[in-house]
Amino acid sequence: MDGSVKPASKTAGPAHASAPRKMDQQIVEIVSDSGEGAQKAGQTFGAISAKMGNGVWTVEIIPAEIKPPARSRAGASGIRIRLGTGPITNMGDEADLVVALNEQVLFGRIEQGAYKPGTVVLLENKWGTDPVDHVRAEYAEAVTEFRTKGLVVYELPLEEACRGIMPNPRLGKNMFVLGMLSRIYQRDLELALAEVELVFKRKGAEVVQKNREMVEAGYRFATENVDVCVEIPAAAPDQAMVVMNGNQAVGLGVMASGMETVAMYPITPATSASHYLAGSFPKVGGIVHQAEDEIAAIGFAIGASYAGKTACTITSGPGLALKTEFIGLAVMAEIPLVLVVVQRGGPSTGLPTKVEQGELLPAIFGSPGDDPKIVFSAATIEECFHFVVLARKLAEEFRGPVVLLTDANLATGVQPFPRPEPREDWLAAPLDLSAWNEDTPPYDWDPVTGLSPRPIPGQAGGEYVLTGLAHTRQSKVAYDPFSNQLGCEMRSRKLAALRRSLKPPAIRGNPEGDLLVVGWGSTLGAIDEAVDRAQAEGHAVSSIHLRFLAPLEPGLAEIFAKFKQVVCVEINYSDPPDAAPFQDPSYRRLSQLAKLLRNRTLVDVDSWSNVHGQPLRPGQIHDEIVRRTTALQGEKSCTN
Amino acid sequence: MDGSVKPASKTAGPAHASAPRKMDQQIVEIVSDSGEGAQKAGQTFGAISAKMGNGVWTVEIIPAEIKPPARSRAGASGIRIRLGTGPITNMGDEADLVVALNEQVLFGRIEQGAYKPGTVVLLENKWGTDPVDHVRAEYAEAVTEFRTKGLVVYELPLEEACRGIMPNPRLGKNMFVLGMLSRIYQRDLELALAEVELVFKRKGAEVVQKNREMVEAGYRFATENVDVCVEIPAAAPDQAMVVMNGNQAVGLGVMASGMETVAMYPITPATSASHYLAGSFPKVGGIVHQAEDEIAAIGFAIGASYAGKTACTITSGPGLALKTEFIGLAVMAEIPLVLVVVQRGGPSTGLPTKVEQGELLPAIFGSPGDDPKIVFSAATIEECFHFVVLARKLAEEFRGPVVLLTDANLATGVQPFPRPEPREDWLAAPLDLSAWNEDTPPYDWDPVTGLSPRPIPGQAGGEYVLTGLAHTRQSKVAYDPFSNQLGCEMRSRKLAALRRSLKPPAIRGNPEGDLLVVGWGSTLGAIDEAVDRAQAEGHAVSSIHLRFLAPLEPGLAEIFAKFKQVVCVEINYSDPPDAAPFQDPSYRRLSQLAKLLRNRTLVDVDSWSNVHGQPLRPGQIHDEIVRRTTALQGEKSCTN
Amino acid sequence: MHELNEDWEANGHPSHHTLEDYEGGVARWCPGCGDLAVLTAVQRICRDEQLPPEKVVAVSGIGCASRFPHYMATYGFHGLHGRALPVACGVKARRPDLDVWVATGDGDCCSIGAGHWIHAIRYNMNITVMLFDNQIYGLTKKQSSPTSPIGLTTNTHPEGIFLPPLNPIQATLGFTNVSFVAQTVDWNPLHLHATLAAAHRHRGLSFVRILQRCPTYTANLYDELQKDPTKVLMLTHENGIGGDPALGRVFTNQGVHDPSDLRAARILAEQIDPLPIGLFFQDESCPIYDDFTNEGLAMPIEARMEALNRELDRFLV
Amino acid sequence: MHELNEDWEANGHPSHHTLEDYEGGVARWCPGCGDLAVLTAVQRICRDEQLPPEKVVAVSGIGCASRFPHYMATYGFHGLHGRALPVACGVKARRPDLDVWVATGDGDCCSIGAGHWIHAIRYNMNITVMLFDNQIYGLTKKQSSPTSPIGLTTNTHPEGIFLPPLNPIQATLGFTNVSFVAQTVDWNPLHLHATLAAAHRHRGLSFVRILQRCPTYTANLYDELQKDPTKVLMLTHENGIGGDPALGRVFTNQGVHDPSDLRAARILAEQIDPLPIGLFFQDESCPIYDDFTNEGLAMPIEARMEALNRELDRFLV
Ligand SMILES: Cc1ncc(C[n+]2csc(CCOP(=O)(O)OP(=O)(O)O)c2C)c(N)n1
Ligand SMILES: Cc1ncc(C[n+]2csc(CCOP(=O)(O)OP(=O)(O)O)c2C)c(N)n1
Ligand code: SF4
Ligand code: SF4
Ligand SMILES: [Mg+2]
Ligand SMILES: [Mg+2]
Repeated sequence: MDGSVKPASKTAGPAHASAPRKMDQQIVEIVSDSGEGAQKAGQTFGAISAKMGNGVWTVEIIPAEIKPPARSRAGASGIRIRLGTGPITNMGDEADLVVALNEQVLFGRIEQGAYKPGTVVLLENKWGTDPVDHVRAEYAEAVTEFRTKGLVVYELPLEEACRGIMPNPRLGKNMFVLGMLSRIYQRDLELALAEVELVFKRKGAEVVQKNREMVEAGYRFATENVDVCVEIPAAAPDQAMVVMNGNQAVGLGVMASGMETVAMYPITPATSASHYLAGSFPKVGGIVHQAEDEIAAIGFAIGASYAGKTACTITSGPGLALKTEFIGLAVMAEIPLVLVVVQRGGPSTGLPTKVEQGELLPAIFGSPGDDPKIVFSAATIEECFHFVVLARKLAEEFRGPVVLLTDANLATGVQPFPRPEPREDWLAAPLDLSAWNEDTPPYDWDPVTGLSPRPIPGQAGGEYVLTGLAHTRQSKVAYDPFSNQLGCEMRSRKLAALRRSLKPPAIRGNPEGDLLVVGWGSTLGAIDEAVDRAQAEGHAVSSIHLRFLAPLEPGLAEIFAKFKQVVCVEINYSDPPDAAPFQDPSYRRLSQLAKLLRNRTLVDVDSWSNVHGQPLRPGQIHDEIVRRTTALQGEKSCTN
Repeated sequence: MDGSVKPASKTAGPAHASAPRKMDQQIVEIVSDSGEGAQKAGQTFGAISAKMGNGVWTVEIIPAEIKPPARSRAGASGIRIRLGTGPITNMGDEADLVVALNEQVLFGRIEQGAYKPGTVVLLENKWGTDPVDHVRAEYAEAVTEFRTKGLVVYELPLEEACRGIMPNPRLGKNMFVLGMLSRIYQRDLELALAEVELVFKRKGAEVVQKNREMVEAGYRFATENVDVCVEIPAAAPDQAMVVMNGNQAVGLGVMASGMETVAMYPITPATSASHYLAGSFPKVGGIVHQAEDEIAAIGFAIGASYAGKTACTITSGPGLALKTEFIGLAVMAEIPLVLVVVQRGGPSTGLPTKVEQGELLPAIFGSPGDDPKIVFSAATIEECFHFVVLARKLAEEFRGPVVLLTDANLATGVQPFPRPEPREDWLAAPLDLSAWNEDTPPYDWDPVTGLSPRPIPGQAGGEYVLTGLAHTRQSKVAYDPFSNQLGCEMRSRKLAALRRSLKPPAIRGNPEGDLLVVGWGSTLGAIDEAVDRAQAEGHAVSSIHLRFLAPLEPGLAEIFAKFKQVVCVEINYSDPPDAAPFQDPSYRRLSQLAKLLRNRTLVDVDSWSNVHGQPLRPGQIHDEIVRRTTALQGEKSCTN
Repeated sequence: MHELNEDWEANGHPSHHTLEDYEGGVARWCPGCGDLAVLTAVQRICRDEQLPPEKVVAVSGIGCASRFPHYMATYGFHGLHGRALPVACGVKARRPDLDVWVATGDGDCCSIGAGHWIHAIRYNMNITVMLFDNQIYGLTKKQSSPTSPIGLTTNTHPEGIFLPPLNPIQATLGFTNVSFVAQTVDWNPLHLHATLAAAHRHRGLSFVRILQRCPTYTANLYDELQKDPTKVLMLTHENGIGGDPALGRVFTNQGVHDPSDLRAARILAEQIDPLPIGLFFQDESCPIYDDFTNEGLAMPIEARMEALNRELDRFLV
Repeated sequence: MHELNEDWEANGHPSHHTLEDYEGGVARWCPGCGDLAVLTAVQRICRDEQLPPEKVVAVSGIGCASRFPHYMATYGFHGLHGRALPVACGVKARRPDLDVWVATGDGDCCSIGAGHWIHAIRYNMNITVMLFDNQIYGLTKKQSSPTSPIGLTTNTHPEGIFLPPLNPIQATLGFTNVSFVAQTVDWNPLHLHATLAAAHRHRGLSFVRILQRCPTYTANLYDELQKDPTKVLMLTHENGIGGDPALGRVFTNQGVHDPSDLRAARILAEQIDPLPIGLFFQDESCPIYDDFTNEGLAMPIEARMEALNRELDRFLV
């Protein structure tokens, strides 16, 4: 939406048949008090768009409390939908258009930088005539403030317009909004109605009918009252697509991996993966065990894994902290295990619903002693699915725990991706309880790779006693220097063996230049978008995005050597470079990946990071890239 | 002892009045089955030596099981005493002389490299005439094997010689051994007898008398039967000295720091600190709370700290793993707390009684999110005392948890050091419950240092609710980006503030040269000794020893720059440099301090480390230094 | 017993502190949440007892109920999930002058915190523990709790829970050194207040299970009990929870129970219809851990220094 | 009941496995340690029942007692301190064919593992749990345990313990869904064997507290009980622990107790002189968690793939 769109009057824009403007992407929000159905409307809007072949990313806007007071500044509940002609990989920068069911909830969003001058606001106007004095006053004040900020406000009688159709217009208003958006963004109305049918089918024909009517009414209303009309061209996808959030993808990944047990203890933002599984896992014969705490959850999973069926436990930061002792046992005794960590804001209880990438170093270094384990991370929702499948395989092949890092941004974001075609060989092989060769010790370490097959209870001849004490190949407790050294070495070699099978990361852009951006995890989409833009503007920037953090992917030092500066972009803490106590930059505390990379490559890797609890925006990253490449160019011209 | 000392006969050496040889240091061991009192004899021997002004280091030899079978190879129980003219800072290399009450226990020690050709073995010979056939056979075989290995074996009728004095010679034989050693090492017999009196006083005059007689008998016996006689000159110390192990020093440090509460859960090798405190802490008004687990222990300590009295919790690796969630809370909510971690072998349950320095990275990076806390380590037993006192001060001044790392080597080693003169200002100030200025928020962060005073329950006007959620200066929960960023920044600045008050580490040796050895913790004595020896031999090696690990001491990059090679010597895992999968050294997994230093300085810091569960020996380190300096000189001559 | 009129200042003892002195801002629980009633009851008891606000510490774990300290204007400690009790014991350990109240949820206390629960009962420190039992995980949005009833559908048991619920009263009565166990409901302010006041007066750890309504996730759970007070059996006894006459009018179904009778208490604890509320068990003769932790508290600095020097001398070579 | 003669093969059923098949090397407990007797009893039961050694899994935590798996020649899991029960439940979850025995110490189970204890009882999985109660921390060398008696001097309470000991039987009887609780002593092989055999036969979680001698750190603790068998009250009942006549000759002090009577069991659990041994409580009708965890176990791969594809299709755009 650009500034030229003008509302015709204070109450509503007039109907006119302006031709839709073509745009290649748009960001739309619906915000309201919680319980007003904004999220359902937005999800349906996203689904329709996906069906039309648009790229889509939706992300819920979640208030801090379960039921915040109505019309409160911090109480915004809702959804952001970003759609585009091509694939959409992140939530983007400021919104182009927002539908708001009251004015107060917009304040919190404004504070978080969700809007820009020119953002169109379609605002419920009933508060302007509210019987309560201060409500009317607040409304009027707010509208003035919004306009001062450059927002393009349409005051619209939304609830009023619904009244004819629904006896209680508050229910169903969300579908009216869906109708409006369908008109504004030129969605296929039939498709929209069919989608509504799907959503409400279970509630009976009457409910379906009412909601269809609401959609139609909203569509009409927008046609008549809103002079905004945008076309986002799309090509019908050439393959079957699924759409889901990252936690559902993790859950489906568990199911597709052939794991049969997930043991968990509720913790935000990981829990919804277990909610999904609790409903669906039994369909493929799996179980979700809600344990009494995180320690018991991992203990249960480890017990199940020991008994032959690699199991999974899903948690977030505080839960990870509690599991570190057991992770150490799984490393020491080489028990396959999949541990999914859905990262949230820390330290401590921190920002439970917000995103951070703060578990990288705790995951790698959290357990006592030397604790080599595989740690990798998903960068997209699609990877949330596939990497769980991979994690089980790695856990079994490398006989130990595998930590898969995702985060709150992936967990709550929704995006279409090609429907995975599950394969039988993704499933764990059925238990093989045939006799074990008695001459093969339980830890028959290959001297080069450290790998060994493991006996499963039920295999005659394989009887051994697993222990977390230092032990020999026979799993006999051994306190002598050599056994302990050997065991540590064998476990360490497994990481080396995996590393040797990894390829260096792909470089986005030229393999040499001024600036190399290094990222990991959910920031992929935002970084890619920022880098592409900067590249298009002529800046000599490239990026790589790591999946494997332990072992680190190979070839990094070689890649880094071709750039003047390497900077990690991540969502975790680093000291601001300019603060007084850190005037000597060599004492600055850097972000987590930067620490790993400096240690490994001895390159002076820099950090650009924050702990705002928000997904990074492509615009912010772009600006930082430009600032840096410009400075680097400046340096060059100085020395030239 | 050198090779020229020869036992005169198979059964015993003749008495002859050879003049004692002067030596500047000696290593003596007493080994036996457990329960034979070797440790008491050794400790008394050490105490006598300390009183005579010798430098002393004693360390217990502990079997893996509580009651291993008698005469078993892995069952050696006993003590090593190293004494010298100057201060003795570590357990040294191979022993010069060992008294063994049976031959089997020597095998385990030999395997661990405790002896060398020429080591004198004073061996109980009664097994040679044992009624059981295989015992006699084993004995004979063993003696032959020992001699083949170059040990100088005296077969002595120790028990027989005791028979006259004690009805059950097995009891009291240890004092007989003490008498022998007193003669061999020219201890002051009067002093020895007085010490025995002190030790047995509580058991009554008769016991004292019997044990005195045993000492005298042993003294006579050695005079008549052992032609080994060594003098280790000593200067009477010019100040009052105390002698204790590192855990007792920690306990006394707690008492001297004015802390009033230690909350703990038993775990080897930390527990003996609490044993000591359980007996002594009440004398200064303190309490030891044995909690139901490690989590409750730190929770209790945190509660007590929150209520105004900084408390302490003491644990080892697996306990640390369980405490990480609470440590994160203490960082986030800025609760002073002293956490002593007595490191043992890992990962997992690992080597519970053995030494490792494996908690460095877990202590720094173990908790979720960004978790800046002070981590430092004691390098000597004396520092175990003083650093606990310091830890409480740091915890309060920097308002957060302070982790003090010690290890099993310090915990069980015994060494004299100058008696600390406790000062009233070491004690925590008494609770000040005067009114709090209501205008001062509970986190009144100084914008430069991040420091702030804290209100204590009982202070009117200071009421606030501590929380582990992201919060403002007022301790109000805040999920907005800016509050969380600010809080993280303020907590991080505290580390910067501390770092600015630290001095660069002192360099042992020239400030430039070929090789710089970097150590931390209990390896100080061994490294110093090795470096001194290598320097004396003309090698261009120096060393630094870090106490502060987070924040790291300043000036490291500058120091490193003056050396061709920097190597961390530590007791934790690093991949052996030459193993096949690591042919590319840039993928080698390095030791823990090396990782930290590389990240901080970008210098290619190398690792020389192992996980043998043994204190490092000066000889091993010396050899490695020489290997490296020689290679570096070789390189030089190549390029020159 | 005081009456629950709005203005307690009239009740004879001159008051320095008003209710406001304990009120820490607008509570952010859902409308109709039972937590609010408990908060109000505690604030009133503080006011009745004229506890100096700076001497009151509300300690909690994590959960909806554990937001409790934030709404008190006293000191508070909103810690970690499941760990309220160890922290509370630590707070009390060397501060006999502090009044420690613990707010903990059924997940917080009976699931992740269960080990601490057993042991806190055994330590029997002089604190007041309120178990907010809504039989659900509220804060994390409707997962099963160990106290959830059979058949309840939750987000982790969408087909319904099939294990029987833990009985917090029965379990507590089986722990050693238990000294005070009571049960009350959030929807009767009189009984709630009387129970918490008695708990607060008790010397030792008082454990009060509060049936707490969560209209958001377990609406209707206590409907029947609420609508039909005869489904509740009010325990009465001269040593029990004080009998405001108004209480008798609501809970007509009453039974005499001697709170010194542990065996009878255990039998009562089995009963769910009618559900007993009131004092199950009290024994003020149980050893109190404070008697140990307060040792040495008053030792003057000089004496400490002397003892310390003596102790160091023991190690002189 | 079988008799405890040395050669069980004579007892009628043809045997494939001999005792040796369950013996995993020389046990390294102190001489006189009660753990050995329990080990022997379990090995015999395995032999009596002809359990295939590869189908037996001994799970433990950390402690002297937890060394147990190392001395079995079966599968074993010597895990973390306090965490035997969650691991054991996980082992059993999808492997109904495995026989799971848990060895746990009083510190392991009742202190650091107490939360898991409560919940394992509630899950009621089909496993056999042996609490080795020596009333002390053995492995770490004599610290107080929650079950240590008042007055015992330990390294953490050198002036003597002053809190009363936790009563594991009483506590367990207060947990929900408890299905089998028994007590026995290590020094009477007949009673020990009979009790563990009954526990093993029970469907559901059987919890057996074994009074276990630790001559090294709590010598004499059970001396009186051992020397004067009238200090022991042997519980008898037709549904109780099988009555070998030899037992009756040792434990002349006997009392009939119906193990279906929970109230009576709780009253019995209070008693220490004479100390009841035998079956306190058994209820085979309690829900068993295995019935849930075994769901879907037999689903063929094709059905899984089909269901998975259907599930994926739910997410088609
Ligand atoms: C270590 C840890 N695990 C899990 C969580 C997530 N969590 C927060 S509150 C809660 C349970 C809340 O239930 P309850 O204790 O009954 O309190 P309620 O919200 O019902 O009052 C959970 C699982 C956490 N914060 N920390
Ligand atoms: C997390 C952790 N905390 C503490 C320990 C140390 N530890 C090992 S065994 C044990 C207690 C042993 O007592 P109990 O469980 O009664 O077994 P017992 O040795 O008496 O058979 C303790 C505290 C540990 N290994 N791990
Ligand atoms: S979710 Fe339930 S317990 Fe939590 S605040 Fe809302 S009503 Fe209360
Ligand atoms: S210390 Fe006690 S429990 Fe441990 S092995 Fe020895 S006798 Fe047995
Ligand atoms: Mg609850
Ligand atoms: Mg024990």
